[in-house]
Amino acid sequence: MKNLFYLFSLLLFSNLFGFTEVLADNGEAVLDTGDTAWIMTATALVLFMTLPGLALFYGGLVSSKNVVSALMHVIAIACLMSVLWLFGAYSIAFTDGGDLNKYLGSITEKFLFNNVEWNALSGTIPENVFFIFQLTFAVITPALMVGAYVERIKFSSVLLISGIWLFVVYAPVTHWIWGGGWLADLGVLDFAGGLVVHTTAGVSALVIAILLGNRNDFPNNVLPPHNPGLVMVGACMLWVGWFGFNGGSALAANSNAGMAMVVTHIAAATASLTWMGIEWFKNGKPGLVGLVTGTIAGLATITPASGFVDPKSAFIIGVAAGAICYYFSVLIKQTFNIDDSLDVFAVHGVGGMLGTIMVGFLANEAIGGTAGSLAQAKVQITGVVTVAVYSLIATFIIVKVVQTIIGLRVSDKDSQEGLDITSHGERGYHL
Amino acid sequence: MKNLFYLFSLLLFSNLFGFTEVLADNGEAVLDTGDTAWIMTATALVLFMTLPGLALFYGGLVSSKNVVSALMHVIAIACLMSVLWLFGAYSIAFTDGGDLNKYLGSITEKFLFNNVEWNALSGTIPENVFFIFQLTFAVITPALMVGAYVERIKFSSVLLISGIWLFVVYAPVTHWIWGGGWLADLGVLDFAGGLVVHTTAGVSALVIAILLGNRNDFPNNVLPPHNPGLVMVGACMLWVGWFGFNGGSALAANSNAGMAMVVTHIAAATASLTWMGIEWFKNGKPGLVGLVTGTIAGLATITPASGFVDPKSAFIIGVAAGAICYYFSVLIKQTFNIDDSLDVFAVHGVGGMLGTIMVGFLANEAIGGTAGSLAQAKVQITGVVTVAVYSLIATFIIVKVVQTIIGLRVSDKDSQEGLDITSHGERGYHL
Amino acid sequence: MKNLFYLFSLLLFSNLFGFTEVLADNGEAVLDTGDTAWIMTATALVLFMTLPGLALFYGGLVSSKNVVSALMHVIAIACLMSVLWLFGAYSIAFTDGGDLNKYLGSITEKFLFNNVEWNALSGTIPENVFFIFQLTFAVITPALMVGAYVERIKFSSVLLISGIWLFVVYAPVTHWIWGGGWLADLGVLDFAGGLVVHTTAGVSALVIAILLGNRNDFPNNVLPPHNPGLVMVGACMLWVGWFGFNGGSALAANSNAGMAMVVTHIAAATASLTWMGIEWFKNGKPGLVGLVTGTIAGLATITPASGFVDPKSAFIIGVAAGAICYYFSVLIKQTFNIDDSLDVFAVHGVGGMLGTIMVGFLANEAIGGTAGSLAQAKVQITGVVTVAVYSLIATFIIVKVVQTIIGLRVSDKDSQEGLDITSHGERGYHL
Amino acid sequence: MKLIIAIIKTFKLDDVQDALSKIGVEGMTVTEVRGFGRQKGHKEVYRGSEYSVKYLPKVKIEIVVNKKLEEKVIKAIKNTAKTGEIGDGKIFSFDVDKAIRIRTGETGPKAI
Amino acid sequence: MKLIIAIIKTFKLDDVQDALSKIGVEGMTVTEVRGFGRQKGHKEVYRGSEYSVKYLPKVKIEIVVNKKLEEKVIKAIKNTAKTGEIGDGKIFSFDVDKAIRIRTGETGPKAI
Amino acid sequence: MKLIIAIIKTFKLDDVQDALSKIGVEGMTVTEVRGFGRQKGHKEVYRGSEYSVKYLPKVKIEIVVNKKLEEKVIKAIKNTAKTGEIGDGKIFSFDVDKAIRIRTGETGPKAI
Ligand SMILES: Nc1ncnc2c1ncn2[C@@H]1O[C@H](COP(=O)(O)OP(=O)(O)O)[C@@H](O)[C@H]1O
Ligand SMILES: Nc1ncnc2c1ncn2[C@@H]1O[C@H](COP(=O)(O)OP(=O)(O)O)[C@@H](O)[C@H]1O
Ligand SMILES: Nc1ncnc2c1ncn2[C@@H]1O[C@H](COP(=O)(O)OP(=O)(O)O)[C@@H](O)[C@H]1O
Repeated sequence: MKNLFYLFSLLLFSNLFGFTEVLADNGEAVLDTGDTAWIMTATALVLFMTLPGLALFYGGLVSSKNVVSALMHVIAIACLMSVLWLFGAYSIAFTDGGDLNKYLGSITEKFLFNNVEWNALSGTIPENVFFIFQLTFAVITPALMVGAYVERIKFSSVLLISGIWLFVVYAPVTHWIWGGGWLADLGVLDFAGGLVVHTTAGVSALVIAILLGNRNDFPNNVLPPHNPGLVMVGACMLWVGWFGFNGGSALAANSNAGMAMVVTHIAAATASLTWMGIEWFKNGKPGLVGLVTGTIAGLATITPASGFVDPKSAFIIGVAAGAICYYFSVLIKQTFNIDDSLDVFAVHGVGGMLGTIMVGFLANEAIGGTAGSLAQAKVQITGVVTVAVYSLIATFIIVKVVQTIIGLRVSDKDSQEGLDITSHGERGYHL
Repeated sequence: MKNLFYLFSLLLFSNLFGFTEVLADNGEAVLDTGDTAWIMTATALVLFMTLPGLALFYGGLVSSKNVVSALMHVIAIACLMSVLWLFGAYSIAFTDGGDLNKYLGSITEKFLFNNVEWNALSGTIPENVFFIFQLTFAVITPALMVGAYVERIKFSSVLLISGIWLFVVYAPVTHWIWGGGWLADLGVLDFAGGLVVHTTAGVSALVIAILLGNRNDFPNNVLPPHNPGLVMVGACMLWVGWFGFNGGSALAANSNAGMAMVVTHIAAATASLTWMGIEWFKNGKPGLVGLVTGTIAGLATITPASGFVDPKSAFIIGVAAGAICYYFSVLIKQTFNIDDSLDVFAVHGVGGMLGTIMVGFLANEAIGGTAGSLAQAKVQITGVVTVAVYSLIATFIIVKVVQTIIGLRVSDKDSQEGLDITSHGERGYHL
Repeated sequence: MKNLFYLFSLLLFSNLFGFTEVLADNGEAVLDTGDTAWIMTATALVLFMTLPGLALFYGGLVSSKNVVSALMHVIAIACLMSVLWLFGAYSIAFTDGGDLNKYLGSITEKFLFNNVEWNALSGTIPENVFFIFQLTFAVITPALMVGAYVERIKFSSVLLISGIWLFVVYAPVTHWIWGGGWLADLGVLDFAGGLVVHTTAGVSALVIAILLGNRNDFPNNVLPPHNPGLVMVGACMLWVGWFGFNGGSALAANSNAGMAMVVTHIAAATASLTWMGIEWFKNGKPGLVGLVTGTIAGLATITPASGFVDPKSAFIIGVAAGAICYYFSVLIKQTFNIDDSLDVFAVHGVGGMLGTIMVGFLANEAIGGTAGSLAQAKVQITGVVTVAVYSLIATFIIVKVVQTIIGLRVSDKDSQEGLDITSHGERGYHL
Repeated sequence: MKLIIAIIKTFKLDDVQDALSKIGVEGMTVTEVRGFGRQKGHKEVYRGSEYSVKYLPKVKIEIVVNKKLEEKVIKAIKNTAKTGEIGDGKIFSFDVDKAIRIRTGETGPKAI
Repeated sequence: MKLIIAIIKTFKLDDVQDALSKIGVEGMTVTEVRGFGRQKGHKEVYRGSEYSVKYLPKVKIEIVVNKKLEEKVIKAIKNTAKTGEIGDGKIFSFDVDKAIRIRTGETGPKAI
Repeated sequence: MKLIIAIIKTFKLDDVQDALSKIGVEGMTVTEVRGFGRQKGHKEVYRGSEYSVKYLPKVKIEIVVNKKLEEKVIKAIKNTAKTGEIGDGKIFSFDVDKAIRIRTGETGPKAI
């Protein structure tokens, strides 16, 4: 999603870019069926990233006694966020907040999708399509954080933390950047969510991991991923769905969307090979889990840049993503001894921040209307720092509150037996 | 799919709704590439619901010695229905049946897609796209019924029952409602198949389950779902695909499709949480299989209503779906002791009927052109009753005939050993 | 993808076919958002065929000690080919090669997507969308060959062979047929890759299988497919994705695309039932792995014909595909004792060649502009023979070179232990 | 005390366990095994090629019982596990030297 | 020599193995088994229907040791595998007649 | 009668079974087990973190034979299962008290 300024410039120069005309003869905006078709498709793709993509990615990484639990976290979050998006979160993100508009939209204005003509447009697509497309982003962001706390957290805390977080962190930050808030005013570039999605989720995940504490078996007796094949399948679904995530963020079926797909794909492939290469060199064997972790790192990193850079830059971003995220995954766990269990911070947090900064330098003016420059990079860094710090503080408070009210961890005995049976009464495999 | 009357009104008011013009200057209908792109996409999504979505949903619920068999049922039905759709079933559903048109189309007219200009249009999309989109509905409907008879039925009976059923139940009922038959005349609302798909499948499934008899181990020694993760993956694919199912039933890429997606999603999420909540309350633990069963219940229930209601109503429908379908799944199995093994009736039958009735009350005139009212509800109930009774009687006869010719059940010994080896000569897992 | 001649005629007769106008008032080509939406969707679908579709299809067929390895082959190839496509392969296939244009494009012209306006069009869609759509074809073609060499090959050889092969075989042959080369001039029909994809991959796979040698346990002690369910899931994803593969090859959202989807689906369903029927007759039991192998055979066989034939011909092609590919899978392994382990030649090679020849007879002039005839069939056979012979010779040389440099096989001990642990240091299942 | 090992057909497990409960056996340990014997394995055919599956899934049950229950246990298993068809399985019995219940430290017959 | 068979709770495996290593046991063989005993199975509820899971996952360890180590091994297992709750498991011991190390052909105590 | 238990490398199973068939062994029972011994487990590295896999997959075969076949069986296993590398496994032998064929009720040597 581009910020509003960018959207405006797009409309202005649409002829230049070879767009089909989006204004009717009388000057009113009209629906474009092609754009609408694409964003509806993109919506399906992004939902598919979470359900079942992300669920499988995480499900395969945990041990077999916690697989049901990991899947459950992801889908329950998806359901709850969907309902909350309707009950005010969308409104906070995407309405005018009046005096507070720099920081927040109005929670009441589009609460329950009220006060919206059922066939209102948002650009060239129906606003209801915009609503549901954005919903899928609000769903996946807290779901990404699942990777930080699996195998030891209470299920009720998962729901409570995620629900509060949507209102306190996700919706406001979205408003800042895509809803016409202060970071949009500043001209920060975040095409599809390097800040909105990956920085918020990555930093918050780290906070949760620290406050929740390590798994009892961490770091010495943790079980290896119980099913690398599932991890790979999940990663592939994320990859395919990311075409909708980044390509859909053009909010139109045009060259901008097409280029976003190209650079997304190139960055993902390059980061995969980079990570694989590092493991091959360091361990003597290229592993599947490593390769697909590189994929996700590449995808997260290209996300903020995807509508602004060309394929060459995508290649550079891919190499950087593979190498730097690898480095951080080792750093966090080995050096800092923090059990961010499935590396949410190292992959999404670091990737999102890295990409947000890189686009400040690499943006290609022809493509996205903004040229990379030191000035732009400073704007980007401002965005990264404020979003990261805000996520950190807000999540810290949320988690502390939840901890006080209902506690965070299951008993040691329950985590030993596995959350599948103890929290959900099901067993992952009856083979 | 809206009925013809509705389609007509759409065309009439298309400008009001912000549609791009669908008539060329000379007044002839022309192809809209955006609409076409969307319905082709929707077709892929609906096929994906069946293959592999539904197959996995059912495959995960059976025991590990019958997983190949469950997958095989679904895919073999999908293949056979596809061919039969070309060999006359489409023609019965969607051509003018002359004197009999209230009840049936002509089987010969578009047999083998004959007498159709290869590039003929159906509205703003090619008729061949309409044909293949509709085919995916004809494929999934009998496949839904698999859940009623797994783990004990003869494979040849599966094929024979499904094949006859397509001609005797599915194609005619489709004609009644979407093909210009008597229920369309009556003004019954069924946007995407609450009657055509879910009521027919659900009721017929119950009939088959009763005539076939319970599994030998039912109810005391039945094995639990062998792989909840597969069930969840299947459910997620169904969910994503349902965007094509309901959203595609607008037959255009417009606000109507967008709203159908929104309400579909909200109902699914709400019903999931409702079912999960009930289980949490009753068993002390929220289960994954339960949550995703709620998802499917919500999706089935919103189906007939999806083009006619607003998000608030979707929320209400979601709560009702989760609670009532849960109640029926217990009722059928525990109270009535009927081994509708994977709850096809409770989830699809009840859901489809419930949604069809609810839309009679909840329809929002602005969106779908019809306002909810007692009068409309009566029409809806007429639809439910006639479709249910017709499905019941017709399926009863079909099953009795097949039973006489080739029998229904495998031997007890074979079902003890599992259908994978005994019917298909394969084993689900060689780990 | 139709050849250029065909594309030209399409433009010429677009009104006849009910297309929306693709030329602006001043006669310049303009972007069509519907077409663009569809090809972006098709791109996602084709990537999905490989990742995870094909990976699962192959992963389920090998033994459980080689599942990680099979998945790894597919995804590592996908990543590497993606990058190489940007680094010159696209340019070889789709630019004008000057004097050599009959055989090759220029490797430098669009190297790194240089010299392409970022928003340049290719027909009615952005060229970057064409680039990424074509990339997904370049990714899947060498990945198909994985089936020939699993369970014994060195991972480094997989990468090296595939990388060279893309430049030496895939890109040139693509140029011949879709890039304006000599086979395009000749008028060969290959809608979506019967020659470009399936013949090249199938023949090359056979060559690799022969040069690499059989698995140690072949034919007597080879383990059966370790997970038929995965095979089926992979096949379903391939099926769904094939709508994008064949339907997308129309490069537009129109009747041609719609008809391609219809015939693709009918051929797949028919071939599935045919293969199932043969197994039922010969072994007494219809198997799941067999049915879905039939699916893939049907899909590969209809591929070259998909934009040129009507549904009746699709049915005929489906029957032929199921029967003839079955016959060849037995022939290659039993009679010739060649360990083309997962039947790449029998399914893809034979399918692709068979379909390419059949379309010569069955092409329907109304649909694709060319009528089936003996003359056309001769052109088709010329295409088949030259592409097959070229693939054979080129691959032979490539493999011999790689064998000399780094060797082809892992040690017997490693293959006994399984490639998952020995080549990748991971285990497929920790249940 | 005696250890009785029985290898039986998979689907007979529940019946055997019921029968044993009736005669007072309160504990047993079950293992999934693969058996090779007179009952030959089967062939699975995939894509026209045969794969011989030599080992058949069986279930092994291990029961430690008091010597005087031994014959009753053997009889119960024999009767319920029998289908009369090849591959019904075997029963073996062994001497147990010591038995301890971990929870309480009880030993000998009281431990089982 | 003695064969000691212990059936213990799954999550105790690592502790037991550590304890055994400490007293000089260098080898053991572990099998996933399902146990039936005083600790009753549980019910899993799916869609409102109960499925009784009669057998609980347990781990069986088999250790062949020199006679004189026997008591130490039993004690080590008893102490580390004990939670005091029902279902902790059993230890059985048997006489071993012969033991051979395949790699070297060594027999008797040297083989283990 | 004797019970011979052999723990061998997984991929040696088919060879061993062939060798046993040749000397007239008609039945055996196979279990997937995990072994711990001198052959240390390995490390799997995921995302730069090491996971130690202490237990290696092995196969356990159990064969009840007539006393006079015992030595031949042990020799056959020893010869075919041997690779000479660490981790080849062990053979143990025990006295069997009774053996019964469930299908026929035959007992003793006739049962096996
Ligand atoms: N000598 C033996 N030692 C150990 N287990 C055996 C032996 N013979 C048979 N078994 C086990 O008993 C099972 C049934 O034996 P089999 O010979 O097939 O039929 P039956 O018991 O009817 O004679 C085999 O699958 C195997 O698991
Ligand atoms: N008689 C027996 N023979 C073989 N195994 C037994 C026997 N009794 C118990 N077991 C095994 O020991 C496990 C624990 O026994 P259980 O009776 O549940 O608890 P406890 O050991 O605390 O008395 C069982 O799950 C079973 O695997
Ligand atoms: N004392 C023992 N009791 C039971 N099983 C043992 C014992 N020692 C070894 N084993 C089994 O034998 C396998 C091989 O033993 P190991 O010590 O690794 O090599 P080797 O047999 O070459 O000495 C182990 O993995 C384990 O399954």
